[in-house]
Amino acid sequence: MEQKLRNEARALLEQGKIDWIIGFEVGSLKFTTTPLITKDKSDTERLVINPFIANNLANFLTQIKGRVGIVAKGCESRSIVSLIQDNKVVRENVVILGVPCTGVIDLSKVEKLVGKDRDELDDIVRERDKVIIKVNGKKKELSTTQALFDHCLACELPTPREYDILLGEPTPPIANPAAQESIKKLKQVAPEQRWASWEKELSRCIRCYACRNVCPACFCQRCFVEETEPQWVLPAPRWQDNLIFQIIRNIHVAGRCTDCGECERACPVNIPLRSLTRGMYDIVGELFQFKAGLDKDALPLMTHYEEKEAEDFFR
Amino acid sequence: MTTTNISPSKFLAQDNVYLPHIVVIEKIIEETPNIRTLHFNFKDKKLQKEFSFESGQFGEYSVFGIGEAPFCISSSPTRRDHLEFAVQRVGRVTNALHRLGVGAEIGFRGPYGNSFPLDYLGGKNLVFVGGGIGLAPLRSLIWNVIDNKDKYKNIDIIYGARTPADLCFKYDLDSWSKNKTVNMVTTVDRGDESWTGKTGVVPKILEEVAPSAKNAAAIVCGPPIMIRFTFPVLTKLGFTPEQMLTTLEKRMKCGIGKCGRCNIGNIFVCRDGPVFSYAQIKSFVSSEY
Amino acid sequence: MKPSIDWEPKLVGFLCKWCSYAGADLAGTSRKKYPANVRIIKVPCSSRVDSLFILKALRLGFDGVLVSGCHPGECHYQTGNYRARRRVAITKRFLEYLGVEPQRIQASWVSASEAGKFADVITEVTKGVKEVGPNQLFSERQKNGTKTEKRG
Amino acid sequence: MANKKISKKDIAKLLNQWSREFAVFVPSKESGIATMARWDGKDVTLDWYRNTVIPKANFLPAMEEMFRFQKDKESYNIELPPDGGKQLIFGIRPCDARALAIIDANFKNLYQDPYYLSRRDSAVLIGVGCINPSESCFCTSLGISPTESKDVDLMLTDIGDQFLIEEVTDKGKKLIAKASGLGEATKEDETRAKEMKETSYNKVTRKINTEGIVERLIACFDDQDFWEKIAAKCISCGICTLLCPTCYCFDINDELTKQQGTRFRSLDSCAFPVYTKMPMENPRAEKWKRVRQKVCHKYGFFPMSFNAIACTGCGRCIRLCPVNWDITQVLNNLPVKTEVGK
Repeated sequence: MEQKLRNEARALLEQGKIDWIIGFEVGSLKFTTTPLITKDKSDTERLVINPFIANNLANFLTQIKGRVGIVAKGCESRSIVSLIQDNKVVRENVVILGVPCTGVIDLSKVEKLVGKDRDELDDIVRERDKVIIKVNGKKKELSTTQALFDHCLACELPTPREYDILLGEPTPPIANPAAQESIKKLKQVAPEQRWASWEKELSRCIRCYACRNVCPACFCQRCFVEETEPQWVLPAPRWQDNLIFQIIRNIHVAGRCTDCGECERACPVNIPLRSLTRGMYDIVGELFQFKAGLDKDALPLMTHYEEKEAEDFFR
Repeated sequence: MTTTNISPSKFLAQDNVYLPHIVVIEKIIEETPNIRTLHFNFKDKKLQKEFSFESGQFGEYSVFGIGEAPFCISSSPTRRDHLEFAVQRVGRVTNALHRLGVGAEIGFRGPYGNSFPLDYLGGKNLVFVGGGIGLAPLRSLIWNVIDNKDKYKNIDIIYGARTPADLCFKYDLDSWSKNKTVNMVTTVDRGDESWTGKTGVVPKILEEVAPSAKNAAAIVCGPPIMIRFTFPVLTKLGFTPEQMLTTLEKRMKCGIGKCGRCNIGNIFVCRDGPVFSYAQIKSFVSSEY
Repeated sequence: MKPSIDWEPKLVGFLCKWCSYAGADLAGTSRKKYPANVRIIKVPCSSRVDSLFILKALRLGFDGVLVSGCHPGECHYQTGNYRARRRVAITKRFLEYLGVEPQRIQASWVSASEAGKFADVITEVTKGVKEVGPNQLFSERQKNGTKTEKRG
Repeated sequence: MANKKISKKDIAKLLNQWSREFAVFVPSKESGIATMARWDGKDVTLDWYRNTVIPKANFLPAMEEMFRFQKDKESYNIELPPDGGKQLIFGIRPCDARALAIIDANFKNLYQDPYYLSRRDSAVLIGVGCINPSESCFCTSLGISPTESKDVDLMLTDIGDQFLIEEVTDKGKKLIAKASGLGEATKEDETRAKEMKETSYNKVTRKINTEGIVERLIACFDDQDFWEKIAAKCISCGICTLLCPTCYCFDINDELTKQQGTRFRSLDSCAFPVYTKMPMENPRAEKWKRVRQKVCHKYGFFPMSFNAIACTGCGRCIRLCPVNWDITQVLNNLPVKTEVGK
């Protein structure tokens, strides 16, 4: 699959069909990859596809001018479709190199299960539904449900529906119910305790805005937190303001959020942000039967309406 | 590197440099629909006596509950019955300053930054080139020079704004044009029916007026675009980079070189500026001025 | 914190000027009785109400928020109230998901002629908020875990 | 003079003695991430790697109150926040301790910053050597040893079940003089400590070349193509700056409630466009200019002003970056020949 990607990417650049290629290359630390954004066809040799391609590359689409070839897992393809719906990306200017995805390994989960820091691990290998960890010459087997990101376990569309070139055989959705356990549990907690837990989690926030900046759905030129007239929230990390920031961010990406989990992965202080985004994802699905990024011809959620819907609480 | 030696301002040097002093707005002059000049004095009369500053220095002004912003002191150190600063309505703090009335109390800390090099300017012909609210820092120096006229030679002032309604400090413009020792030229980009002065952008009019570079210094302040077009004209007129002075503006918070944002290369505008010669600016490693 | 007996909630109502606001006016001129707990803010359309307004009101310590607009199909701008409906729906549901009591965020359709309905809505909304007590969502928590007195 | 030593299981007892005089902070994983947290009297976790939230936060908090003002009839009364008391930071790494020494320069320059400096003056730092440097660490390239420090008051080295204690400053000596339950270090302990230090030092494999770094950076300052290329994958978030032990930039804001208000200062980041945004223009609106500012400030402008590189090689920026933007790769691949032309 990797070699096919390199060949296709090189050919696209050589034929002048694209100006840029966005993909993954090997990162500078163990078990990481990093986005590769290049115009240079010789760089295509560095493109990789492995179980660590965590970033949502669709985030870079809105920043780059010209025609772009982009490596897209299921989640990226949904984000791209969502951007097309919002007129942020023109379909004709994007060549989607679809990657049927089998899930990305969550290093924090692996660290916890193995009880070692990632630096101490010798190797991590994905074999079908197993993840094999090598530490000090010993092997430890984890199941994929243990070692993959929650959002991968919950993924409904691992193989892109929208693509130009598909680089491998389609993979079936994992849709493992275990992925939703934490959210189910959260819903059972009493309201005050739920609020209190957000209070606690968000008091750690340092307002680095990584969650916003990695998010393909957060494409505003100017974010409301930067407004000064009026100043909606204090641009400083206090839990009240942090929480309002997250609430409004989630409301703003309602119907755009594809549950790609990037916000939670990017957070340097481990705030379980996906519990927020997934909450909104479910609300949108329940109220309007809407799932972001599945149909590029569908209207964006907040720009249209049905005459009869979501009325039950109106007096 | 810097125009004048900087030492921490002794005055107001209290234990906590971030604490503002309370000053009272005594008079407000509406210069244009979105620029006003505020006259103020220290609430503490003793401070009012002790306070000293140089032309070109700035202060940090607080509207309590809204925020703090830097503005140059636009009055002259030679006229000390009150202090002045001019504000254009552009953001949160400036909007708040535009809502204030006479008698309102605001916070002030300063003076900060360096000042115009009076020793260097002494005995020279001075050419002031200003645009819009950019006259504010020049104005402090112009009155300073006029009040010590015997120390300087000829004074040329070329000042422009977009329209006649956008001209600031009209009372000063009048008084300078009546002053025989001053050659005052006022211009607007677009005139109206009643406009009798020159029409054209400042760099163009400067080229027409063509002040001599001999034993002269030019002091330029205005919007960045005007500054960028004025330097080449001055160069054409024979001014060397050392003979051209300007004051720079950057986003600032602390005003004392700590918060980080106003740097151009390793120069902090608040600490090492705001007055620079074009020679210095050219030697900055950064093109971000 | 148990509200004291004479505690009266403070609410903010965003009323569309074409319908609910006029309805409130009519309720006043026709001397309908309803609780005086709502501070009314006139908006040009219910779709003017940004989710931020609702959050800001809660942040400032208001105990509840009411958004009121024209009945479906009767919007002065054709579709504003439909859009408001979607926005209020996700805001309300999401806040409930986070643990905000449902009574705090309320919405209604009140036309310019429905003075009686307006009075009823306000009565019920106030009653609902009274049940859940003062808004302490954004107040500081003390060391022992209880919330400090609400601000504002 | 012979060094002291202490058994690892006696650390809590030692801290207990000091907690009478100081507010004691220790590394903790209580909140899911490793931070410096107020010591709760229990045993101290000593197997942490790096703290995500840096000890910098004890001196320059992410957000702090500068003063309060209250409108009293017509005038404003200004009130300073109460003094926080003396802090004892146990378990600071040599890199983070050096970082504090580096940013002292900024807060002492020209005007004294009362908030930061008063905390610094009253605090005691107790360093613990890093015997498991991470893959992202490159402290040795910046002249810092993972196990030795001149920037702490006491330095502890792991020698198995015990720590060897070196007294670095007079403050440290006084602390030791007052403490009980310490043993005398033997020759073997000293040898063991020396071995540990050497092993740890050699475990740091990531390197940067700092030779002539200022000149080399200035030389490629105007190479827009280079900066655009390295900035391409940056997402302009504030992780690498807000969580950098040597980043000190801050923002000042007011908040008003009724007649009372507060002026806050909070950490700010040069990665954000609003950092330099003025109403009419923004000198660093483009991403590559902000990335350039970050790199050049740390390795060029700061050394030009204060004669020290504003980086300690702690590696947080590499490890925490969501896109694996690696400063060491950038510094090791600076273009050599550039035509400087404006």
